[in-house]
Amino acid sequence: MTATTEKERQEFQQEVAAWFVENNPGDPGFLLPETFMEVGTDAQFEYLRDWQRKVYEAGFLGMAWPEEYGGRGMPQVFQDIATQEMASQRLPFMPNTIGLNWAGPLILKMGREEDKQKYIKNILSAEDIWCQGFSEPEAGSDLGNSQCRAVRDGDDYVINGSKIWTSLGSYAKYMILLARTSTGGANKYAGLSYFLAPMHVEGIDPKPIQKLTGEYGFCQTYFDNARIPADCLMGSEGEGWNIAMVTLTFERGATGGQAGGIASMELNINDVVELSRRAMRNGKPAIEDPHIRSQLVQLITESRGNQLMAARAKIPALATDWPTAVPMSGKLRGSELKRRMCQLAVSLQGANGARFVSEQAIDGGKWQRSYFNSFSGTIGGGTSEIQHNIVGERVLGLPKS
Amino acid sequence: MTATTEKERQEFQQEVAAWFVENNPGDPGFLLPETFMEVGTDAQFEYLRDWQRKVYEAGFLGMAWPEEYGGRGMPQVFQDIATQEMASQRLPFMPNTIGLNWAGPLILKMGREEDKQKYIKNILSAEDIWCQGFSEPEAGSDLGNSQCRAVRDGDDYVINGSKIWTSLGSYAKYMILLARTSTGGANKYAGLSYFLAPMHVEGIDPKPIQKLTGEYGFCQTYFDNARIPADCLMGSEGEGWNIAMVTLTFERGATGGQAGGIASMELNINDVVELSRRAMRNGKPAIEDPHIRSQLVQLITESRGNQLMAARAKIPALATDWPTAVPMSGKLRGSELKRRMCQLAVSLQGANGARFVSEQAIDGGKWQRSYFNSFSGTIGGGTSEIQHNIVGERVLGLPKS
Amino acid sequence: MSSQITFSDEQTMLLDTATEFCRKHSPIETVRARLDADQIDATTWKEITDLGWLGINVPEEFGGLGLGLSCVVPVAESMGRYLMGTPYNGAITASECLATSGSREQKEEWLPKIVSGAIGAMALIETNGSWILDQIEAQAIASEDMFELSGTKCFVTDADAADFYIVSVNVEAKARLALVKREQIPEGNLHREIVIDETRRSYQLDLDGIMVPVDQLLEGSDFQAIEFASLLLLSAEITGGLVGSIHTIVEYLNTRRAFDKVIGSYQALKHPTVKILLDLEASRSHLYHAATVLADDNAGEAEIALRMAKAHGSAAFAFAGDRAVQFHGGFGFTYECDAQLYLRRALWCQYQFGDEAYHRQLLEPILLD
Amino acid sequence: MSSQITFSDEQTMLLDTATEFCRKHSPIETVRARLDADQIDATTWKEITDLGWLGINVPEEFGGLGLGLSCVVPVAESMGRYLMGTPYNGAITASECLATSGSREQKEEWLPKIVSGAIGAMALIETNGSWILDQIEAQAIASEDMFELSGTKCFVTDADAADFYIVSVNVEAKARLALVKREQIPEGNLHREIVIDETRRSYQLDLDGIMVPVDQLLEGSDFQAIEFASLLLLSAEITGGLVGSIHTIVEYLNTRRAFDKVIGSYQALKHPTVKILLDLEASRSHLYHAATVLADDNAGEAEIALRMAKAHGSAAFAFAGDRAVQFHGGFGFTYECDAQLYLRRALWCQYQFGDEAYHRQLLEPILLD
Repeated sequence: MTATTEKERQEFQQEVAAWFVENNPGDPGFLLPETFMEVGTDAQFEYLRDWQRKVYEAGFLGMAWPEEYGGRGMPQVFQDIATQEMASQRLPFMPNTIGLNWAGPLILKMGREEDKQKYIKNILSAEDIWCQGFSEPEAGSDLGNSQCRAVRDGDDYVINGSKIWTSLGSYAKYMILLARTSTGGANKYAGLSYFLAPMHVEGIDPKPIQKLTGEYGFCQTYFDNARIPADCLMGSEGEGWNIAMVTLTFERGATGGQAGGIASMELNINDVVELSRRAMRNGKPAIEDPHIRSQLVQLITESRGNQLMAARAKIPALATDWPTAVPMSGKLRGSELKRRMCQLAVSLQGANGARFVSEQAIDGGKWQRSYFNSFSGTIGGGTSEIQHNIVGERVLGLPKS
Repeated sequence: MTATTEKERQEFQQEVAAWFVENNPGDPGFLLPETFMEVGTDAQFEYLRDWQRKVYEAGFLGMAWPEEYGGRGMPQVFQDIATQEMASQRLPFMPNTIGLNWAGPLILKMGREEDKQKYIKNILSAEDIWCQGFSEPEAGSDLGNSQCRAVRDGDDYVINGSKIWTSLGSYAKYMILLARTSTGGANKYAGLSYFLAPMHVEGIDPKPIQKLTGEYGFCQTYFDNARIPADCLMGSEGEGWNIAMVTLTFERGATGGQAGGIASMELNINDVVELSRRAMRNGKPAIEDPHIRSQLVQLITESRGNQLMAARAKIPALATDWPTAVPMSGKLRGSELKRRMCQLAVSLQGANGARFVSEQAIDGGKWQRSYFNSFSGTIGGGTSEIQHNIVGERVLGLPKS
Repeated sequence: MSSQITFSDEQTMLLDTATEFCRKHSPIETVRARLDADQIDATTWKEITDLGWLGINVPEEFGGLGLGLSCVVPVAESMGRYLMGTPYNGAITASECLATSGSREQKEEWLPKIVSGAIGAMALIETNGSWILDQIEAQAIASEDMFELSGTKCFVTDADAADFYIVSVNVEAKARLALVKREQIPEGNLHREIVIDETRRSYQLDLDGIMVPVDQLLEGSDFQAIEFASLLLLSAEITGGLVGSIHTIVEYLNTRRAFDKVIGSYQALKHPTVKILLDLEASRSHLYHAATVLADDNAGEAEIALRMAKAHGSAAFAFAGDRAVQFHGGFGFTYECDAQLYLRRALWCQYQFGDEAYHRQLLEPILLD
Repeated sequence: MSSQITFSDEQTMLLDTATEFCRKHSPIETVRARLDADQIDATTWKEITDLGWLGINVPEEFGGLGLGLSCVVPVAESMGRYLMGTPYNGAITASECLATSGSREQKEEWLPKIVSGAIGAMALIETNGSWILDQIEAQAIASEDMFELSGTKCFVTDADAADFYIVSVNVEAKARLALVKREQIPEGNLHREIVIDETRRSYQLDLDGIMVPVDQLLEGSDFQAIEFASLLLLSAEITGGLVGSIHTIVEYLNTRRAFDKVIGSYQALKHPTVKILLDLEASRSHLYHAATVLADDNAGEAEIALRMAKAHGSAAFAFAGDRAVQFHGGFGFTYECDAQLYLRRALWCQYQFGDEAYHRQLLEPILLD
């Protein structure tokens, strides 16, 4: 089944739509997070993990991944249809984001056969939650400067140091870990190695971090003489930087290969327009204010530009001068737009813009919270400032800053 | 006469106002330039030079400069009143800008007695026009990288190289010239020297440059074995960089000491508001458009902020945290505001925004021309990008970029 | 339009004293320690009272210093700079409101008390979040010699600590101002609100069931005076907040390293920080100009100056707070980073008494028509 | 709203051919050499005609290729990219106008001529600069079997080279379209205009004294079709112009040095250049989406897509042109620097058929109400 007809696709779309309507997990009775980075309570986590398992078992996740590892070996277009349906029905997201979108594609691309056998299926079923151990407190966006040490000792590596921004750190069974196996070498990158590290090991301690919203959702993970088996090493010692860069191309959406399924329940510009009809500014719906109207139109245009870029990027003839511009800038464009969208949403509310998560706040304060959480997009995975460098250097060919 | 009373100041203001009303030079019959950088024809130049001489002879220029050199030795406040009056009557500007605002203050501050005797009075009377020779074609804003050579040969220096952006270059009798007397030294700055150089010397050739407006107003000045007397050297060899930096503080408005008199006939935001009543967008005055209204209010607020900063900078108690922020940012704020103001002015005109200097254009196309000329402010004397560096580094103490 | 700024010896002295006082009393650890506080800091309030700062704007005949609101600005700016949370701005607005709308008797009764530390709180805004102060829904219905109040007020800051409240209510379809004493508020009518600025102690005040004697209706109803005082104090707080944000940003930019450089050397961080600095310089200029013209008693000029100050300041502080978080990178995303304190304060100030879009719209007819 | 983009084999081929053609025929030296030209480049026009590009949108029954306007876009984009100055866009708009508003006879008479290289010029805009195409002042008064025209039209591009003009005029108080032949224009009625984009050859056309037979009034008066075609072609030109600007900027940033570094390493230049790139990517996406939905014959979707494309593109190109000049520093201030060519082109495109503010205002009711 490699070629598909329009008819097949339509039938599949109807099937999947029907299944999701029937199996909508419904209101959990508490405010859900918008992304995996915001999962702050056990109740939120369990609800979302159960939902991912159910979607996987129904066959709507990892559809294009090989059958021998738990996927369905179907053309990508079917997964895209299912993912699109989850988005348009505004269903909860698949919480094993690192597994589905980073670790899974990476293992499929570069992992050993035994890794694929061991990890892929449980990533899809959410049996094994994955987290990411790249950033460090002192290194920020400068991954090459990672100081966390991994020292070979017999059949183990002994890890010391700490990693920060490990989302789902307290729920994760595995971590994709970038650690320093050597301090010599030609440059700082040469000493880095990449591990598929178990988390449930003595000496690994993920401690929740309070976010600027006041909520939790990240960990700082401490390694204190933690011993992990030597065969957790991916590739060879010293290849860590290259493997991390491949991983980041998955994050930045520059290549396909992810398992599919929505990774967030993010608010979009239509939600802001809808809010502008309800939110009052000085006794009138905000949407009647000429200044607001102009801003809404600009954001709708920009948001639509992002959608259309995705459509255009699929047409090679229309991506000739700088073919990587669209894929390389996805995170930058999306995260900055979200930040401004949330700012506008807050500004629709008059004096109530100054409220925060509470019953009195408009929509329970979710817009203010989303604005604060939006910084995880503009900071995490390389700040917007660094994204500009990356696009300027790798796409336009400008010299390094 | 060192202390002044409110009454004295008021009387003086009335006197000066009356004189300027009576002596307004009237419409020359051709479009005047807005600054000395835009003087492109002999007719413009002569009209303006005559006007400066007349103002000086009436006693309203160099009022705070010492009497022995041609000034009047009065408190600065009187000059400020006269300058303000020229601005509010929207009179033509004093064209010897480099002399009045850069070379003159510099010579008064650091020059030898004989220099003061020789140059100051003729700067005020516009008898001697001065120009500036700092920038070079290949060095841009990086003055320290100047390559124009000055080699001592007996009682002369022999100059070779070229300088760019010499406004009034073809009318000037003198140039403040930054040239390299040595290529060794601790760093590139150490080899620079500063000259009060005569222009009417064999081997000095100012060639007019066409601006992006299509008009002229700048020269590139070529030096081909030009011999200038050795006593043109200001200070000692190798002090050029420091003297240039002192000169630039005059340009950036960071210190007083200029001769006074307006240096431009620049358009201001009130002119844009006035235009917005006349210019039509789709059959209605532009000022009725909600989008335009909002932009006008923002620019009025910003323009007013600049005026108020000037007023506040005079109150030391209100300039404590970063006392140099306001004076060091004057050019940056003013030039960027002007650029945006002109852009808005053009946008008021509907399809006529696409016209250029001509009879059919609104106000003869001066807004489009002003927009293009506004880049001389955002580029000349250190680009806005460099001004940001300067403020960030010297005012906020951030590390060098 | 005038473009004068005057700054008196009294203002200079007050700015010096207040800066030092707030620096000492409100280091960032104290600000953080007070985020969860369920009471105001009574000791500090006592000191503020003893310094005479509650009487700065109160006429001398009522026990104040009679220096006007322009002399309150340096104090409010300093408190803003150190993110100090006190009932000061509300109390000053209440005294200004009594001075402009109170009868002789009302002033004689209340102004001296305020000078001595009685806390007034303003109860003006309603659940719809409108900033138009005289278009409200709360009611005061007269029955014999009492008024019976109804409706709901929000964003009543430090209401739990207040000795009295100035409440806006419609009396026979016209917006008026009533003074309500603490003891006239039934148990359970005050509810703490969760607001974005955690240094604020904000309350909802239910008016239902409140009865006040008719002589507690203020004689006048000068809502413009309330708005002007509030805009001035907020602009002062904003200006101070901008100073604090810049120091916080610059300190981080000068210490944090990335890619082998101190991050302050990157233009992507340096240049926007310069923008914030220049925004601050403009905000501070608008502020002290507004203080100058307000003291000159020229309502037309004052309205322009105040709306400009608030509009410019709101936008500038919101930008500064937003960039402060961003420029702190991963650390900026944590509660532990002080950047969030400024961002939250900025949003509070932005949405109190009108944001930049609101004031610009009100400036349009004044400046353009 | 649809978010589909289709790009056919014909479009792909046309984009390839046109890019190569324009690269070859319009290097920057040629662009500059033609700034003062007093005639169109007849040789190039002949080649364009021979390539069949004037018939792309003309129905097959009238001698064209019948591929629709969406296939004209790659050609117009390529011309924009190389700042080519030809009467192409005006000629295409005129043929589109005849195809949508002409009678059968009018189409039969003119469309085959256009395909063979006859140049049409649009005379729509009047001295007040309004973009509302059907609110005009020019008149056509019938007297017997002739119309007597009066009024003034501006921004009639390449009018000196045109074989015919489509002129908007009021006939009995309703805006209509009339075809005027070159030979019907009295001596002295055409005046060259000085416009900001010197690659444009723009003219004022005085209508006074022009007499045309009544059968030269177009049967229909589909001003929307004219606006749609113009917006599409302008958006294409803008997108091409953005590509050209970025190449120009990047080349300079990669070669020029300052303070011992290649200036492209400075974030103050690099990051805004990235913004321009992303703006281009969005503009190009809006453009080809607009081309797609216009081909689908859905006027509602087409209006949204076209106004978005023009609004986004106008703002983006104006920013790119402005920054191109700035980033070239001192050199950017000279006529010799190519940055000014892009800035001038950007301003021309921005103020033709509505700037970003205009189109956003028109989008408001469609998208929000």
